Amino acid sequence: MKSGSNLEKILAKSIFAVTGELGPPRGADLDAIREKAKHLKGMVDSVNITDNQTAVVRMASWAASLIAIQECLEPNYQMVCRDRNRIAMQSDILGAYTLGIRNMLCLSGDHQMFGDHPYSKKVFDIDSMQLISMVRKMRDDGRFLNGQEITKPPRMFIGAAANPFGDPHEFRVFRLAKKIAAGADFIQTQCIYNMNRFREFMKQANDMGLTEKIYILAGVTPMKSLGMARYMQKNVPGMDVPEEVIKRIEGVDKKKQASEGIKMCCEQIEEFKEMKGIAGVHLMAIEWEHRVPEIVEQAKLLPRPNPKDLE
Amino acid sequence: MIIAKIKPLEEVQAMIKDFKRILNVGCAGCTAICLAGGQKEVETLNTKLAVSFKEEITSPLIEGFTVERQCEVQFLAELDPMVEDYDALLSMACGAGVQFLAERFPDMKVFPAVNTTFVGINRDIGWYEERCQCCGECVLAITGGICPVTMCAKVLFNGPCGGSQDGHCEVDKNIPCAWVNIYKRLKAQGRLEQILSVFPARDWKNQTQGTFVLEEYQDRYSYKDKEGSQK
Amino acid sequence: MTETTLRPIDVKKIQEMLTLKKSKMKVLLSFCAHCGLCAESCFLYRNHLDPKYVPAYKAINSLGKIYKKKGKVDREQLEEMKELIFKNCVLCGRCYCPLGIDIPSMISLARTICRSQGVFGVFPYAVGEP
Amino acid sequence: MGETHLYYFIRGPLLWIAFLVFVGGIVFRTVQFFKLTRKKDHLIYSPTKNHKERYGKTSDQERKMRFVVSLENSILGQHQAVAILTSFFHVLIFILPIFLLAHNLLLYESWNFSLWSFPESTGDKLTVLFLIVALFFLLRRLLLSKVRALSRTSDYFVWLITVTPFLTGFICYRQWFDYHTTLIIHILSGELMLIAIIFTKLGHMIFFFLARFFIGSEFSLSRGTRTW
Repeated sequence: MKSGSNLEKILAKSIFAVTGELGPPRGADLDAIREKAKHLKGMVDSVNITDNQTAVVRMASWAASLIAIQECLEPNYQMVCRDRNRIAMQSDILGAYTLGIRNMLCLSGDHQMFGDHPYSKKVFDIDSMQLISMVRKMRDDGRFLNGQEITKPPRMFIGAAANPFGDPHEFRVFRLAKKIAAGADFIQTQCIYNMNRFREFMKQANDMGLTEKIYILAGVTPMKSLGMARYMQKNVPGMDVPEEVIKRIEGVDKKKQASEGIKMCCEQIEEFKEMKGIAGVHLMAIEWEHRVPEIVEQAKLLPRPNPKDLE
Repeated sequence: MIIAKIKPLEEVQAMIKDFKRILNVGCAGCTAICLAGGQKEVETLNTKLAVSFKEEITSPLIEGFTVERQCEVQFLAELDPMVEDYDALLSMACGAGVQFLAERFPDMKVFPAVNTTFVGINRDIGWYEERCQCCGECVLAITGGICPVTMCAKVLFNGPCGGSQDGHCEVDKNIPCAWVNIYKRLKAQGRLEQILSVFPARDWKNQTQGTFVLEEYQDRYSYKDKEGSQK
Repeated sequence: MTETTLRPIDVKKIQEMLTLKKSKMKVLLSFCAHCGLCAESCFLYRNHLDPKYVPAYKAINSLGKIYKKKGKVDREQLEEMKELIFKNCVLCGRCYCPLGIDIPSMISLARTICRSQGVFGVFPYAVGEP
Repeated sequence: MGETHLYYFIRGPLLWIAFLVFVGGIVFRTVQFFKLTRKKDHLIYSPTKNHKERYGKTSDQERKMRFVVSLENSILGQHQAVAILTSFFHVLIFILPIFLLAHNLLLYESWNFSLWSFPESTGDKLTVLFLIVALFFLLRRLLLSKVRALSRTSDYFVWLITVTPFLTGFICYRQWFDYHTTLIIHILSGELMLIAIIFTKLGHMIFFFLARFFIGSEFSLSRGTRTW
């Protein structure tokens, strides 16, 4: 065991894993997190706590992660390179581990131009790839980035993101290989809507033998409405929403669009269960935490294994 | 003026060692003035490379050609008829010039021969000092003509910090403390009140690639060609 | 450095360079009305008010001269031009010709030709380099 | 009479030759221009997007000032006399020969067709104006050091070619000297001017329009679609 986290144990036992997502509030609002966490409890194996996603100021990811632990949820602590230099990153990792955080997702982060402080100074001292290898170095070598020894190294289960839909398509799988080489233990992908492209990506990854080295969690986001589908198609960078998806949502009555979105999402999950190289799903129900139980149930992912039984 | 420094010979050598015919392209703009990449430096570097390659069995052919400025298409066009004869181009211009050269000849392998260091001044022959970080929002009006973004190691807008001692920076005793100098100058000029109020957090606008068109010319370029957008 | 100064002028190379852009340069040179209206657009002329800074003068007496002699110039003549095109011009590209003649391209070609023969401007303060 | 023969020759075939060379010259220079230049590259990205937000807006006051400053920097602002006189000069050089009464009479005589024309006295006065402006340019060339430095013999020669038709036309109208000889010189020099347009610096007549409208530059009169 690298970290001994719940997620790691599940993945190691080849159980189809489910991870969720929880966005911290824009305020010192403890109840908001508890409310969101309530819906996710027992439904997912680990929950991603986003780090100022889309560059909008929110509660610190580590703080929200600790609250998640209090709520009996295993957090997957996200860290972006936009806001911290290597000193802050390493110190945050030490602190997070000390207080019981065991999973970590290393990301570059959205540019601040997308957020609420567009002209804040960016940091990007190191990039996501370098962050992954830094966390790995801290865990496996017990050393900081500069090579100095750590008295008690933090043992994180290292996650990374992959987007099979960005340009250039043929290079994406090589970038995945790079992340594996840097030391990632599991991958959570961007929201998948274009299944054809994703199948192609997975075939490439399987052919290159990458899936034997890493756990890939396929990212899914249920469409809430036609408007959301359209917005995702046009305005979200790196998102590939094919016209069929739009048509399918468009085809049903406005009141039923949400349930159609969930249905579509469950069909995807069914396919992922059978797909070679997929170790689980990452369910990003954006501001829809209360529908997660419904989705998880409909996708026949319940019951989730009890952490205590995994020992 | 952009100040650049020639890369170590070994580094340049390693970049071009696999090529048979190399054209070393100088730039008579900024890098010529800081004695890094003008015609003379092209000749010197070529001589040095020729000598160092001599010991190897197949030494490459290295020729030189200096254009007026590598950051202008008109001057780069002079290279059009010659580049075909070469396997690789070595550029002695600043980073902008190297990139523009590579853009002009997308099939050519282009290598930088200098490290672009900073925007600065010529203090004396061969002595250059950084003065500008091109942050895009000049505050020199308030700081008495001394740039806190460049000259202060902590980029403080409300300095000096507690580490300032005897007028030099806490990071390096050879660097003057920008804020001590700002204070002295403003005091001497009687406009100290400019730095008595809190300087609020500022916008860092140069964080995505910059492109700008003078307003007089915006009508010319505020369109996208249809064919172009399809590319 | 001394090696290049002693090198004889390579007329053939100059002629090659001239032919490459001949049609354009001939058009530009022949259509110059010698009106002198470009003078004030040159900041150097404005500072010095010496006809040697008039953009057209610089182009005609450098590139124009080389074309007139069909490339058969000697080092002395190139050295004479050197002052005109390297010192009297910074190639800022701001010369305004009412007829639309591209003066910078002419001076630039003249500079290129001079460079190819090892004649080029050295920044005055760089003379005392170690 | 040899003189009459000469007269008919220069009025007939030579005039045609001159016109042919003139038109051919325009066509040749235009084709040459388009061969020498090429189309500008397409813009793939819009360079002015998000521009104002990042680099700030220009105030109305500044915009107003900009007009004043650009006017000041133009030739009209720099050399008022030259700008005004050269405009007269170049307009007159076109319209005087075309709309002169005498020319139109000849046209009518030959082809039974004529254009609108100036009254006789206006034509005469405009010719005087033209000659005065031409004299101004000659004096400018002789007296201003910056222009003198640029001048060659050919410049004076071309000046002569340009002025002679107008001067001789003026003399013909007054019948000061031997009418026939001046007339022959008048026609000959006019034809010479037409032919000279393609071969001398007078070619700027064609080049001006091509360069100023097709090549984008600081002062170009359009966006400019071509580049050298």
